[in-house]
Amino acid sequence: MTAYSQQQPSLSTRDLTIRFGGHVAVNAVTADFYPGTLTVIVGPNGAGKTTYFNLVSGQLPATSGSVFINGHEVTRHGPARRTRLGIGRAFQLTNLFPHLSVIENVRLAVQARAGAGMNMFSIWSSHKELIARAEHYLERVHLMGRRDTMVGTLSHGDQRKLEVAILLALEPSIMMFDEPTAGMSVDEVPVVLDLIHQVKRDANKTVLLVEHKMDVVRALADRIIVLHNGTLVADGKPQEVMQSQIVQEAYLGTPEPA
Amino acid sequence: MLERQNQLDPLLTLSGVHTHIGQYHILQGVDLVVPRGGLSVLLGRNGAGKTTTLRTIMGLWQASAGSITFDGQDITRMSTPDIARAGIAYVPESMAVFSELTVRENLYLAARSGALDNARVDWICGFFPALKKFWNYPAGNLSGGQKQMVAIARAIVEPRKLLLVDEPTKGLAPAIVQSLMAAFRELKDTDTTILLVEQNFNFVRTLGDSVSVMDDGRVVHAGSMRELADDDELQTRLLGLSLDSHQ
Amino acid sequence: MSASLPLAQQESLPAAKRDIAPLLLVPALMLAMLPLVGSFPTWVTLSVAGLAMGMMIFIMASGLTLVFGLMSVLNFGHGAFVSVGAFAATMVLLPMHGWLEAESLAANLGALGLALIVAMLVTGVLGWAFERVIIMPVYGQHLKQILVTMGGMIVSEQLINVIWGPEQIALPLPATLRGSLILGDAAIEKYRLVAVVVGLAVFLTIFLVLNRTKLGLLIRAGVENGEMVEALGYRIRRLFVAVFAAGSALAGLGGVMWGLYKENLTASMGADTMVMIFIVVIIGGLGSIGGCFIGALLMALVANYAGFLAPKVALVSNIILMIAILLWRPAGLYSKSR
Amino acid sequence: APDLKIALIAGKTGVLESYAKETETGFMMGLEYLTGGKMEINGRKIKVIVKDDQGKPDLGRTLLAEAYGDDKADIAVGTTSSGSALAMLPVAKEYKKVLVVEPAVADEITGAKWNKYIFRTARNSMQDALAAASTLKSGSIGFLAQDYAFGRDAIKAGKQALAATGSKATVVHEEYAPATATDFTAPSQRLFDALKDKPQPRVLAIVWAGPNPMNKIADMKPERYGIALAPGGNLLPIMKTWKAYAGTEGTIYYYYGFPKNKMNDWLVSEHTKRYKAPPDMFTAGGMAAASAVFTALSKVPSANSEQLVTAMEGMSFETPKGTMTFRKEDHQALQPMYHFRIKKDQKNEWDLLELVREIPAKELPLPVTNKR
Amino acid sequence: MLNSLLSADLPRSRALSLVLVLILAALACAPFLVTGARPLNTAATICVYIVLVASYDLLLGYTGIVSFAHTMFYGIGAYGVGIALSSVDEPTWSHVFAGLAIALVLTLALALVVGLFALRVRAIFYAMITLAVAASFSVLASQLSDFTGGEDGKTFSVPELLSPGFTLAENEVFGRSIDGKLITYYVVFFGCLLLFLFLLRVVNSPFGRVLQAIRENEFRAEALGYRTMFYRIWANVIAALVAALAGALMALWLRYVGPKTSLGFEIMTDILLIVVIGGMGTMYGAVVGATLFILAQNYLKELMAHASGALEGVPLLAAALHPDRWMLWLGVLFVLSVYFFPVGIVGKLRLRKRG
Ligand SMILES: Nc1ncnc2c1ncn2[C@@H]1O[C@H](COP(=O)(O)OP(=O)(O)OP(=O)(O)O)[C@@H](O)[C@H]1O
Ligand SMILES: Nc1ncnc2c1ncn2[C@@H]1O[C@H](COP(=O)(O)OP(=O)(O)OP(=O)(O)O)[C@@H](O)[C@H]1O
Ligand SMILES: [Mg+2]
Ligand SMILES: [Mg+2]
Repeated sequence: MTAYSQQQPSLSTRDLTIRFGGHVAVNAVTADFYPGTLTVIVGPNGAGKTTYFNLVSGQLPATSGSVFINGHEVTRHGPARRTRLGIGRAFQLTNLFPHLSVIENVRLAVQARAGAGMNMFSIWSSHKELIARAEHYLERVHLMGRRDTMVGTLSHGDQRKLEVAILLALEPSIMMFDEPTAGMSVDEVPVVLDLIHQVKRDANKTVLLVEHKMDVVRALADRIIVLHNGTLVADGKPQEVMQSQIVQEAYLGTPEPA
Repeated sequence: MLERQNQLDPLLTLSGVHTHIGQYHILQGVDLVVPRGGLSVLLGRNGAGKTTTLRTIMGLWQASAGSITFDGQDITRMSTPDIARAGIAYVPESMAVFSELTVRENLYLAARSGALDNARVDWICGFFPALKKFWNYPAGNLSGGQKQMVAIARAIVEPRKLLLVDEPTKGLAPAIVQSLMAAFRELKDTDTTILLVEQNFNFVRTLGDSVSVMDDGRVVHAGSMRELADDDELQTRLLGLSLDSHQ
Repeated sequence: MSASLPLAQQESLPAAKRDIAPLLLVPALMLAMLPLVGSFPTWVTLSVAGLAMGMMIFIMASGLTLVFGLMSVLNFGHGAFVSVGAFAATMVLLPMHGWLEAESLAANLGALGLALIVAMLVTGVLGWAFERVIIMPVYGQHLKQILVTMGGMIVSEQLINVIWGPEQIALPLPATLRGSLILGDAAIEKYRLVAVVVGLAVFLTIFLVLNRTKLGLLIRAGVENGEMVEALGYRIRRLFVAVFAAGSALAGLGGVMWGLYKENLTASMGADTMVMIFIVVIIGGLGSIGGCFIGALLMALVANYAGFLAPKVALVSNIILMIAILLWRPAGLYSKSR
Repeated sequence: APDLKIALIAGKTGVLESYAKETETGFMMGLEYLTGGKMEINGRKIKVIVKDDQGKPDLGRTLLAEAYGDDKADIAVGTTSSGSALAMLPVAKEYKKVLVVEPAVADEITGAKWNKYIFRTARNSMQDALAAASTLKSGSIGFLAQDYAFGRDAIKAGKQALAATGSKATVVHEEYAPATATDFTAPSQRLFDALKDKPQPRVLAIVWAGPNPMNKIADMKPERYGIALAPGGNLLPIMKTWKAYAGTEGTIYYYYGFPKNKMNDWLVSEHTKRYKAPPDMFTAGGMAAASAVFTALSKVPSANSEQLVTAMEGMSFETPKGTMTFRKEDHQALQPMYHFRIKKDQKNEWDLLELVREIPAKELPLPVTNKR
Repeated sequence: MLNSLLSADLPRSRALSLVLVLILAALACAPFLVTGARPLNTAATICVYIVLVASYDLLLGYTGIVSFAHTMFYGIGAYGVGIALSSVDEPTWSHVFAGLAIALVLTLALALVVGLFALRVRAIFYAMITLAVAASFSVLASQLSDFTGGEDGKTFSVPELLSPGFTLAENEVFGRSIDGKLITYYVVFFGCLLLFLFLLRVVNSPFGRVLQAIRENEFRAEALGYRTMFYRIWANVIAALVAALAGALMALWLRYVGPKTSLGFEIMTDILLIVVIGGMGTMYGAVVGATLFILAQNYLKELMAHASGALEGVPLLAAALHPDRWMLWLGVLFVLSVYFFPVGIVGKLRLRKRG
């Protein structure tokens, strides 16, 4: 599993740990992630995958350990600062601006990327190029038809797609997807997988993905990390890891039906 | 096939149900029959109206036309608590766990009789061991999959005639999906009828007895699961499934 | 790849520990003040008076903890119920003038008890109507609640003026409850002892009902997601109305106690106490009846000690207390949402 | 001839509602009595325009401007809150019309903020203080007042009054409690501590606007330390709760049973008949203001402002408290005050006080504080 | 032109446009339309309240911050001008600006401090903390009575140009002499117009959209890379500064400052009510709401006097409609307006157009 280590890691964590009272949700996780690689994180429910994401993107403060982005320590930085350093994040439980329209949701991400937030003397709708970019991302997730719908009234699956569009619009160099296809209908899943494929092809992007659907994992993963009770218990090529006893027992249960 | 099911004494029948949300016309004449005993599956693309159908059954949205009959009783205009008391349990799409309450309290509330049946709780925890571990933990702090377990456990903590379940497998690890499958099988054996909304066709293909497919606020296909599972062409047409999309 | 795995770890996590620090706050404060006050009888007088005043504040605040703390309804009209309770009591107490003037504790308490019951009935019914008409459309919308209940308060106060007239109404204390007991050199007002008894009774009742029954859980669950509670088969609407009516009845009870303490009723007497009551509920922690209780005692004690040691500080003692507590525990003494 | 227009401004809604009601009643009954029910002066009909300033200074100002400017009122009377009254003073000067201040008590109205169109029938704080001081001849005094400008001014006035009346009493303590205070244990304790070892007689004088905390302090048994309470008089409903403290003495501006004259007799009997209760302080005040206006307009039928001012300076007029006189220097009505004691045997629910002594106006050496 | 003046936030409803134009025209010509002290006073109050409420809407409707300290800043502006002018007998413009400058600096400092310390806590706690801060500030204003005039407040005179005695031209214009009162009115009117247009621009700028995003989902806004604390503090500061300016204009107009007029909790509830009646998060709601509310507050009594006069014979109704019970009806209106205008008047008008 040293295939990647020639490069400089774009994201690394050292002994990253968080405790909630007596419960250790993420336990001394040390890992490096490299550009041009898609890493899938798997593990049973409650293994600490989402919490690990939260520690990396700054939503939760680590109890101990550290996080580095492109070699810079960011452990003490808040989520906003980390985002501006290149981390982007789609959430497991949908997390949008429910009373704004679909296009406005994406535009906020485009605008954050463009750094135009503090401008208070120009008119929002006069920034045509930002809107064009937002529309571009909506098209990519097949949501243009819903451009002006209030987000709160979208169906669950559409909200998941918007979640992906917002992440793309942020154009981060490190992308983290938390179960992007959960609740998405069978015919829409390929659309999102395609998108992730495209992103992956870009050699500068580091992609982290949490996913429970084994077919998706097999289709996308360059590398798999297994978390169990907060501890990193396996890390390696998809084939090796999937065959390991721990994954078979604790995660997959009995061998998958064909 | 359909005829035979109907003769089998339907537990829940929706006929010509229309639902409006604000100014939007979402359900446009849904006809749906859930036979007594067994597991019915409701499939459909995103935004087809599956969730809206379940919410309309529960009385969380008011049907603007049509009628809903449950166990011989017209529940179209009944209030949500009364519908629940008639014997329907609901696992919503958003899970809706009470985040300030502990896991125990969440289940305790769902036990309308006023006390938790320990044997049944142990049975449930057999499928979802995490619940035992986090028994006295505020449910809001659980992981996504664990919340889903709480939501399901809450619906089965006491026996009910009908279970409405909205996408239970999303976010569940494969091992737990297996447990869930086992749980549904055992529930079926105890005379509980289940209406399941699901995207994960692999999960329902072996489990389901009958199946309905929705599109654009209508039921566009109803039949037995075997029929659909065996017919690749029908799958492609109804669900947009093709073999290579779930290699 | 690691070999051995900590697989089975399924024993249940321990429940959260009981948090006793706030409980110690009251005795700690009292002890700390003894050397500062200097004279022991003065300290006794101040402390006992403070505790009793705290009980009275608690009675008024208890209804608000129910509706604000548990149901998350910001009822600015709570003060109006306090006033209405006091005025309703006059319907009993003024005609039963003779009973109050009699030098018999039994007669006095009898009249008082009757007044309390009537006041609670009136305010309970009013609360029920208030909920139906005013609160129902605005559950979950704090801002509108503030406005709509403020409107409700204005209407209620004006109606008091319409029904009982704009003049102040005198409500003298019952004969046997006037004056003080003198213990050594410390004076303890008799009426305050009544307040202590009533306050404790209210506290215990609410505490038991919320902790020994499903009610507390249901309310909290219902506030977070009323639809889901209904889908579980509970008639949450009815429950909310009942809780609201109970909260209003408690305000009415508080109103009678407060009115007798002030001995003069004005329509705005309840509204005048609102800020104080809100502060008590906040420092107690939303939804915690115990926190509210401790908060009320603290507030009255601090006001008394400050009034004695540094009267200028007494002007803002409530605010200082609130800020100090929130700095220590940003969500109040006890908060359910850990 | 056109109607005579009188504007009456009062804080009819809001916290001072009950005071304003009394003023209005007294004022209307006064005009009724004085005109023999005809509501005419020298053949000209009187029209009273009542306005509600809600106790808000900015509104008071606008309403007075409206009264003088738009309604063309000949003379105005008002208002309940001192803040509002103070804000109204410059308007009278701007429009060059007479304003009779009733019942606001702030000294500055006839002091620093005064102008020549301002007359006041109400007593001012200093008169209250002087009356209280005249009953305190020696011994030790502790003051209790509200901790804001009004309270502090009142105590300043109290100390001046003691000096002015030649009292030998010493002020041993001034206690200021928050205006919103509900618990008086701490201030009482401080006062007791300050007074208990000082020379007899020991008096705890309470100066409090609004419901008086007398009961709360009396309940703590100040007599243990030989301390007597001296409350200022208050509204009847408040004094009703004082009956348990019979024997306590204080001074008051008006109590319906004290003055003996025809006007008061009529007021008491008519008021009791109409409202089932005797008249209160501000009812008498309203009637006094009506009498001042009536007397002045009778003397100056044209209602010309300059002539009115000249006529009113030094003018005497009958009121329920007997004759009052507008002093030339600052236009303050000089009037008697009353030294009372709480009755032990009360014949009915309104029989509360007995008269110790009427303090005639000439025993109240009221200083002139305006710059003329 | 109009588009950029209104920052592309057009009324989007014909009825609303009509109402707005009417209000603007009426306020612009008020001195020539009405005579008398009270109507003009009402017009000036409406102008100031529009700005005051709009600035509060920036906080509440756009950023989702519930603050009870807004009147504090309004009061600081008013007191700044008031104290500066009352300290001298013959005040000049430099006194006005000096007072204003001090008030703005104080506002800025206080808004920053309150924001920095308190904006971290939960919304409802922030509301309570600001309530406490505002209450302490009132206590302070009352304690410093030598400086602030205590409960009674301060009456003062204004620079020559604005004082009622001053006349600009010999001749009357449209039957009205150009006196100080009229000039003051137009100072207030144009001041308020400018401030309102400024606020409209702020909420429709990219900055304004971020504020809305924070209101909707602060957590996610942070995750998008926006430093939400920073934005919230800025919004707080802008709203406070505008409120202080509104207070200063009001002081110039009234030539009086006092706790009831500029600091009272009643003003806070008025603001809240207007925001909700008008329509939260719409800016134009402030215009419609303030106009209606101030008119009702000033003329409801008169209206009721007529009604109760007309109903003389009917005993109960006449009593309920007695002018002194106007608060009762205001309370009823309070409740009804929240009931019937859940999205505010502006929201309702816009919906009707669509539906
Ligand atoms: N509150 C609402 N207001 C307006 N429209 C709504 C609302 N809720 C849902 N809809 C619309 O109703 C349609 C059906 O939604 P529904 O949630 O029932 O779909 P679904 O079949 O459950 O989809 P999914 O698989 O994505 O959950 C969608 O087009 C959605 O946008
Ligand atoms: N804020 C919190 N407070 C306390 N415990 C928490 C908190 N957040 C997460 N946990 C606990 O940490 C553990 C890991 O949760 P996490 O959400 O990371 O799991 P996950 O691997 O993402 O699971 P899933 O696949 O179900 O989403 C869980 O047991 C959860 O209860
Ligand atoms: Mg997760
Ligand atoms: Mg759905």
